[in-house]
Amino acid sequence: MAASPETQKFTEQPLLEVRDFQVELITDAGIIRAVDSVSFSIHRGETVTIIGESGSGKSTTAMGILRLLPEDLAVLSGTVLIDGVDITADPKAIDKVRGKTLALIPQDPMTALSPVHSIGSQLFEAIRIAGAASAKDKGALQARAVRLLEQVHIPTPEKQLKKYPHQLSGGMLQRVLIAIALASEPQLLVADEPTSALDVTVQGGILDLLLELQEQRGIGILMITHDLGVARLISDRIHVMKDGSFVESGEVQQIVDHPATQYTRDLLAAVPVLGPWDETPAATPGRRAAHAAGSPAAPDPALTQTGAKP
Amino acid sequence: MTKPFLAVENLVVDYHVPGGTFRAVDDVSFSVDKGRTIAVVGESGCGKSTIAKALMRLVTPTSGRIELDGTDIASMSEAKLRPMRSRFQMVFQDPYGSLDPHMTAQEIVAEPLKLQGVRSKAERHKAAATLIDQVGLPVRSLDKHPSEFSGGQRQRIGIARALASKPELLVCDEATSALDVSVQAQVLRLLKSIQDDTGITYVFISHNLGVVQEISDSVMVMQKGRLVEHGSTASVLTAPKEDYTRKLRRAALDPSTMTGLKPRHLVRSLALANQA
Amino acid sequence: MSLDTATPAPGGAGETVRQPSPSAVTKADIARAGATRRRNAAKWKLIVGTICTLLVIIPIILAQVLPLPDANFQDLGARRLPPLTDGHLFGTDQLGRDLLSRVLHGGQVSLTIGLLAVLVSGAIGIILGAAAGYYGGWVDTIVSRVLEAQMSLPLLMMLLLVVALFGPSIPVITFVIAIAQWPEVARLTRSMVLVEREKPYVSAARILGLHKIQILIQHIIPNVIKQATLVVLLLLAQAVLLESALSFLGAGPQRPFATWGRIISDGQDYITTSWWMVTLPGLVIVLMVVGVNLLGDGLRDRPRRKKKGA
Amino acid sequence: AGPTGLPGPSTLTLALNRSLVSLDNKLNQFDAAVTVQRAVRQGLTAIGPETKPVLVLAERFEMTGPTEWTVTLREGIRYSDNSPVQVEDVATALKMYQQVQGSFVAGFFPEFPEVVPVDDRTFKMVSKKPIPILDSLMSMILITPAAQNKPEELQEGVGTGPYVVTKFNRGAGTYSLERNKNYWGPAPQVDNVEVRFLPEESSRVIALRSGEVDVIDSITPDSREQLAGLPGVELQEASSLRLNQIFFNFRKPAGHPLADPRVRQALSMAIDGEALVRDVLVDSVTQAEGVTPSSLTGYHKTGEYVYDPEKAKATLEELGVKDLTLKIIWETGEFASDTSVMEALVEMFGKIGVKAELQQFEPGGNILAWRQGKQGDWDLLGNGYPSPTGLAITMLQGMYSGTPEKEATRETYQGYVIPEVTAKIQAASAEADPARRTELLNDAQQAVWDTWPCAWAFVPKSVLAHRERVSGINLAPTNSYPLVDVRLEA
Amino acid sequence: MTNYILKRLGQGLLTVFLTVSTVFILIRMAPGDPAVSYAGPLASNDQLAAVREQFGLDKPVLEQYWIFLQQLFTGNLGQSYSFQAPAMQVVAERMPYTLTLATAAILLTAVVAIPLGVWMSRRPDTGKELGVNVLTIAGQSMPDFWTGIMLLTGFAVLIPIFPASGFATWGGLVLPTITIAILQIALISRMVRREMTTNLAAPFLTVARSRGVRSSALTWRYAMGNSAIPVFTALGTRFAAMLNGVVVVEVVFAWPGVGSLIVRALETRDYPLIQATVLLTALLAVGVQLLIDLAYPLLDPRVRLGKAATA
Ligand SMILES: Nc1ncnc2c1ncn2[C@@H]1O[C@H](COP(=O)(O)OP(=O)(O)OP(=O)(O)O)[C@@H](O)[C@H]1O
Ligand SMILES: Nc1ncnc2c1ncn2[C@@H]1O[C@H](COP(=O)(O)OP(=O)(O)OP(=O)(O)O)[C@@H](O)[C@H]1O
Ligand SMILES: [Mg+2]
Ligand SMILES: [Mg+2]
Ligand code: NI
Repeated sequence: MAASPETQKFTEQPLLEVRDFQVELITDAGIIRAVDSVSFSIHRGETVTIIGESGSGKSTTAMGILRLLPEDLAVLSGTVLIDGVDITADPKAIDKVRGKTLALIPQDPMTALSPVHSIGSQLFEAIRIAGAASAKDKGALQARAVRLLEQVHIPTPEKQLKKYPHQLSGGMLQRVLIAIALASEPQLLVADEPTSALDVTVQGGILDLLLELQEQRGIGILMITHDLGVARLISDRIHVMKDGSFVESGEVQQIVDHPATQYTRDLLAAVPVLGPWDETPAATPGRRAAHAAGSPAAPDPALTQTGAKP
Repeated sequence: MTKPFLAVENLVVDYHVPGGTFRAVDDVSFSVDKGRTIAVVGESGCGKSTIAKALMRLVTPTSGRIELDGTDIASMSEAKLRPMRSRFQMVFQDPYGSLDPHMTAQEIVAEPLKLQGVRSKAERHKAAATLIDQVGLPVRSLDKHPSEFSGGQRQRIGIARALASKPELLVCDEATSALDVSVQAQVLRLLKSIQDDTGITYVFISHNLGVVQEISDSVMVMQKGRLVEHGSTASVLTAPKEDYTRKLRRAALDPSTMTGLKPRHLVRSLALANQA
Repeated sequence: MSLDTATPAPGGAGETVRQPSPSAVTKADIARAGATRRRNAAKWKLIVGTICTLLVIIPIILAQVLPLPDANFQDLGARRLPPLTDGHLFGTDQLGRDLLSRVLHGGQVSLTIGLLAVLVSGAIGIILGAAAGYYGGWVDTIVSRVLEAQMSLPLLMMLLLVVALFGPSIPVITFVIAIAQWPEVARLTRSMVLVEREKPYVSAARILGLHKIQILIQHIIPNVIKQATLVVLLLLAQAVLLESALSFLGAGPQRPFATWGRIISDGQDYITTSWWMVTLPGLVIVLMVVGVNLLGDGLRDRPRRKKKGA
Repeated sequence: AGPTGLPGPSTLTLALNRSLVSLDNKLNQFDAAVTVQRAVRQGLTAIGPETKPVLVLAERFEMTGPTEWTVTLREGIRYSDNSPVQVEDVATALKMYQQVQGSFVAGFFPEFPEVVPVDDRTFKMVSKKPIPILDSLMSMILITPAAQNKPEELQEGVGTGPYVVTKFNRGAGTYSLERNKNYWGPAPQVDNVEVRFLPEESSRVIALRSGEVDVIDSITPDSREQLAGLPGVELQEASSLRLNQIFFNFRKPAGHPLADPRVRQALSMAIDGEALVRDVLVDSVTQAEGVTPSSLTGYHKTGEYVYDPEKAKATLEELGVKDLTLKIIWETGEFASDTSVMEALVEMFGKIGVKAELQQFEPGGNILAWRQGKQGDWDLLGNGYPSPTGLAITMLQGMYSGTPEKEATRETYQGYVIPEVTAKIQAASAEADPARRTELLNDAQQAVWDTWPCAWAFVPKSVLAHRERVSGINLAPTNSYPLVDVRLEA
Repeated sequence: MTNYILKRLGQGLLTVFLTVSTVFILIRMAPGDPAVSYAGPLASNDQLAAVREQFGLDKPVLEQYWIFLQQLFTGNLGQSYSFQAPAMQVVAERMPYTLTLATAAILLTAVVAIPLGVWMSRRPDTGKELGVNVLTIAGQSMPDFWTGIMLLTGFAVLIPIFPASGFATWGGLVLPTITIAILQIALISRMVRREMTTNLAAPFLTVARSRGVRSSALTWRYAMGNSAIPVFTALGTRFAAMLNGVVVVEVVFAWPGVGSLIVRALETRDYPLIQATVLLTALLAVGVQLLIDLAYPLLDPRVRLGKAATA
């Protein structure tokens, strides 16, 4: 399914449409407006990124869209249409999409998996819910699980399935969570800082994978990060969030090159500069691509370096 | 050249794991001069935190020497070590867990002062308030508990506590990874200015090469517990010699130097290649 | 501009450019919110707890000055009068003594025994449990084995033996009850300390140069003491009941001391004809225990005073 | 038993307040056990309704000389295993009771007589000194086949009683009895008897009320009050062979107030006996009017306890007794409502200005050491004393015939050593002539009364409650009844 | 694994040994004389002396201890004074009753307390939950003999559906079981509630929900799965403690278990019986404790054998 995103982009209804979305948290200290009337939309094959400082409401936006905030804490208002279905109006509707057309990669990998259930059992469960393999067909489940773990570059997947979360490092857990999210072959993926626990090499691989999925299946991605590099690489549009609302929104290029607000400018200015480097001794072409897709002979553009040459 | 302030020789650290030992740090040697900063980079799980813990003697090295200002602390007994402890401090990777949840920010920062023999409580608290101000936290933070701070604020309390001991060596284990870029920049500035003022020595652990570039004088690159490359920051980052370092360097996303759009065409060609 | 990560101000007062959108939080939302419920529940617990506790404690303290017959005054002609007859609010006992007066005077002794026992057991339990959890090794082995040994011993028999050995004086009984109860506290403290000592703040304290014992006292115990004291509060009821079980088995404090336990155990011979002789003192215990525990829960759940100046 | 544990139509269920460890009485004999023990094993005689010995296995039991009794066994009596009862069995039984350590019986026999067979049913029992009460004493010796008898409590074994044991669980104290087909007397009416052990008074009352058990005995005054008038439940009372006393400590030095009988008598006047009987003990006892229970053979009325606190106060003042503090000790369960009685006493003494403090001992504790004066000083002891033989002389000998020799080993009754009294009791016990013996006995009892040994004493009644469907329970002062007479309505 | 079991077994046996030794010393120090209990209050000094000799109580305490150790080794603790039968046998006969009662009580507790705790954790701080909460606190403060007798009066006399006493039918098990379980249910349900509340708020639960996991699976598989260890440990510990006999309840319901036996043994100062009871119950309790420790890693993969926090 290699639909061309350019042609679909504006003809279809958006995968996700958020209008005047507002999340108010009823806390002991009073009512906190964690998300203040934000609007954006994601079409097939698009990545929309929210950046912003810690505590600005990025995760709350994501969790609110998935209706994962505790019912007795958060009051949602505005409109959230997922594939045309309004999930703020009908709380039941979300049950039909979660784990099927909609998946989440959570922020903190260390606490996101049940410590007493094995990786395998949690992954199998996700596969079953997505309907990709029936509970009875153990072989199919296993095969699919192994395939998913391979996709996220986990070594010796068969062995990892039997392990428990505490036996894996933070980076590995984050990859397992990505695998679980992908298990359902979602149309829309909400990724909350999906690479924060990964070292740069693995991070590259994961970003490659996401891009590739987007190309192949045209999934939409809502990406949350505070890594501007990541944002820049993967997104079509960026929203800069501060204190619960968007201070600036626009195409990647525009935000990065011509930030309109002081806040965004400060943010960009604070990014540590690495500067150019001497790549001459590089002697291993094709490594990254092979790495990412598992195919031997792919062209070798170091993806993450795209456009890095001045 | 005078003797380096911190000299680590042939450091080996083993962890006990079910059915044997796991070598987390394997024969690592490096040194730093007084008033300079060494950065440690490497993939997750390569042993960076373990080196930090060994320097702090939270783990006892299996073998090797850790010479601090001429004294080998690698196998010193805890009792002998205790009086020296204030000279080397650490900022923890996990900002939340490393602060005692029942104490206020002021008490946390004041605690090392008590150990240094500052008797008067008022004096201690005054000094703590000054430090908290230095790391850029507002005055109203003084009476708050760790749970009331954001990750970045907690990290700064940790830094303030470490500085309160007036250490000569400070190990920062991913001290800025929980911070967003703007706060990170502020903290880095603070660390640098302290170094200028007091000549403190830093061991700076990070996986963010940009940060490393900003703060360190020299860099050591680790992989699977071993040292793969060691040299001045400029040389390692601009002209990495080892494969692994190059790989790291290549993977680093540097927004300041990036231009252009999301590489759709490349991805598409990749995908097509896969389907073939 | 401060980079301090601030909580978004309620009502979105932070941004002047933005038109603040109306809050979607309704009264019903607030009433149903977890924070509201928690606050109300805590308030309710505090109030009801205080009332129940005071209802019991105040008359007990004032027992001497209240216009009541002497606790030991017998009127053999007016034995086992049901409650509310002849000015006996609680009725009379098998010797025609005023039950209310006995319950109140007995309460002085019982509460003293109970509180002292609970204090002693709490102290022993927390100290030994903390030491076992923190030091591990042989300290832990010894404490754990003693705990196990005590659990494997018929508790009441041991208590009876000790009382037989040292005589049924109030200090002995207090001590015996404390001995019976410390394992509960110790076990809990130990398991909490086991968790606590692995936390990085302990390493942090070590690096500062604190002595092990200082770390235990200044850092670990303050972090577990709250949980432990809640258990200790619950033990208060058990202490009073244990004293009554001892009386029931004949090892209560020497007669004619009225204690709650003794009144109840004496009354149980008459339970089928004179229900009040056990039930009313029993209810007083229940009232007090429920009160004290609600009070404890309420204090724990009470929302922290808002300190933020925001 | 059905789903609710109700007994079947032909099964009688008894609940005892103490666990019946065996059906033998060599070591201990408590009231509740007697009914069941005697339903399985019997003696030559038994204590009958008037506390007089009646013949059981013997058809003749006569004093045929000053130191000699002649006994003839009933003809054709067989044990439940069909073996005949032989003279040898009696001889062996006596020997075994003698040999067992800590025998409860031994204390009552001044000496064990020798069995001299005459023919296969008749034998003589010969002693060195006269034992005029041997017919009563022999009621305590249960007869078992010689071959199976041992100098210890027999756990099983066969007897001549109307029932045989079919099943038992010593640990739980339950026994199942079934009619003995070989029983020599009139056949018992009830087919099966179940014996259960329910230590808690309230549980026993509940079990009776729910109809789960048919008979409970030894019930306390309060339970009695509770059960009286309940539909389906009937009560029965009998006097008992026990005297419960608040006994003075006779080991006080000469100058001590309690060493003076007048002080003792004055203290007695502080005790409102009638109120205690009426209100605390709910008419389940009678005040003693002598030094033995009136139900005993040989009882003599010697006086009464009068309540007169004013006089008590006056007398004490007159005798110069001031600031007296009494320590009252007793063992839990010594008699029904013990603690209530003691607490009432504290108040009563308080009213005449005498402070009293209580020290309660638990069963198994060391009250004996206290009583013997080895542990601590005390002034009054709450205690009960039984006379299982039904004879006043047994009680007098046990309590009041202390001698300096016995006192040396602390084997007297709370230090009661008054040589004149002892001499009178000895004389009475050795007297073979019944009329003369009665005279001597009366004399001795009066002498005891005059020494004022008890602050107060009372005779408890044996009270038993049963379901309506049970009849034929003839409760004797021994607090037992012959099971053979019991009937069940359909 | 085997090493660990052996080590724990060794420690357990040592515990048992120290326990019985402590009891040996304590009962001999405590006032009271078995001979007096045995021979009755009317026995003469000579008789008492003879009884003491028969029981070997005239020997020096150290020698008695030595004999006791030998007996301990052979597993035969001698004759019970009051039962005139091997003490171990007497206790062994009673043990099944206590085991039955303890098992029934712990099962009832688990069956009621876990759903109750879960129920409470799903509606924290609502009126209903507060009510149940108060009830559970009250449940912890009711004297068990009171509960027992009230149940007896209610369900054996007024509405006679259960027998008042004993163990003749399974019906007899109902009331004592309920009496014991009331306190346990109160304790355990509160604990379940606490654990469940924590786990229901845990991030992994939210993440599982995002995966579309159904709410019943969230509650039972995830939240309960993670609460299982402390709950299981608590149940196990309570069970082990009950093996010593649930004294008061056994007395009230005339349940012939070890609890009432030990009271009786103590009242008669029946040394061999006391020792045998202590030995047997201690062995059982230590065994149960060991089983709990061994089961720990099965329930919680994070725990390795030997590192188990014996809560
Ligand atoms: N349960 C809660 N109770 C009270 N306030 C909350 C709660 N959850 C979130 N908040 C507040 O809502 C705001 C938004 O938090 P959120 O987690 O969405 O931030 P974020 O942008 O994801 O930050 P980060 O980059 O650190 O993940 C914060 O100020 C936080 O304090
Ligand atoms: N207590 C321990 N017992 C056993 N193995 C351990 C222990 N602590 C760390 N390790 C292992 O030692 C290796 C090095 O760990 P360390 O924490 O030093 O890594 P790191 O370089 O700091 O990684 P990160 O960047 O993720 O913090 C890892 O493989 C880890 O699994
Ligand atoms: Mg977030
Ligand atoms: Mg680390
Ligand atoms: Ni890879």
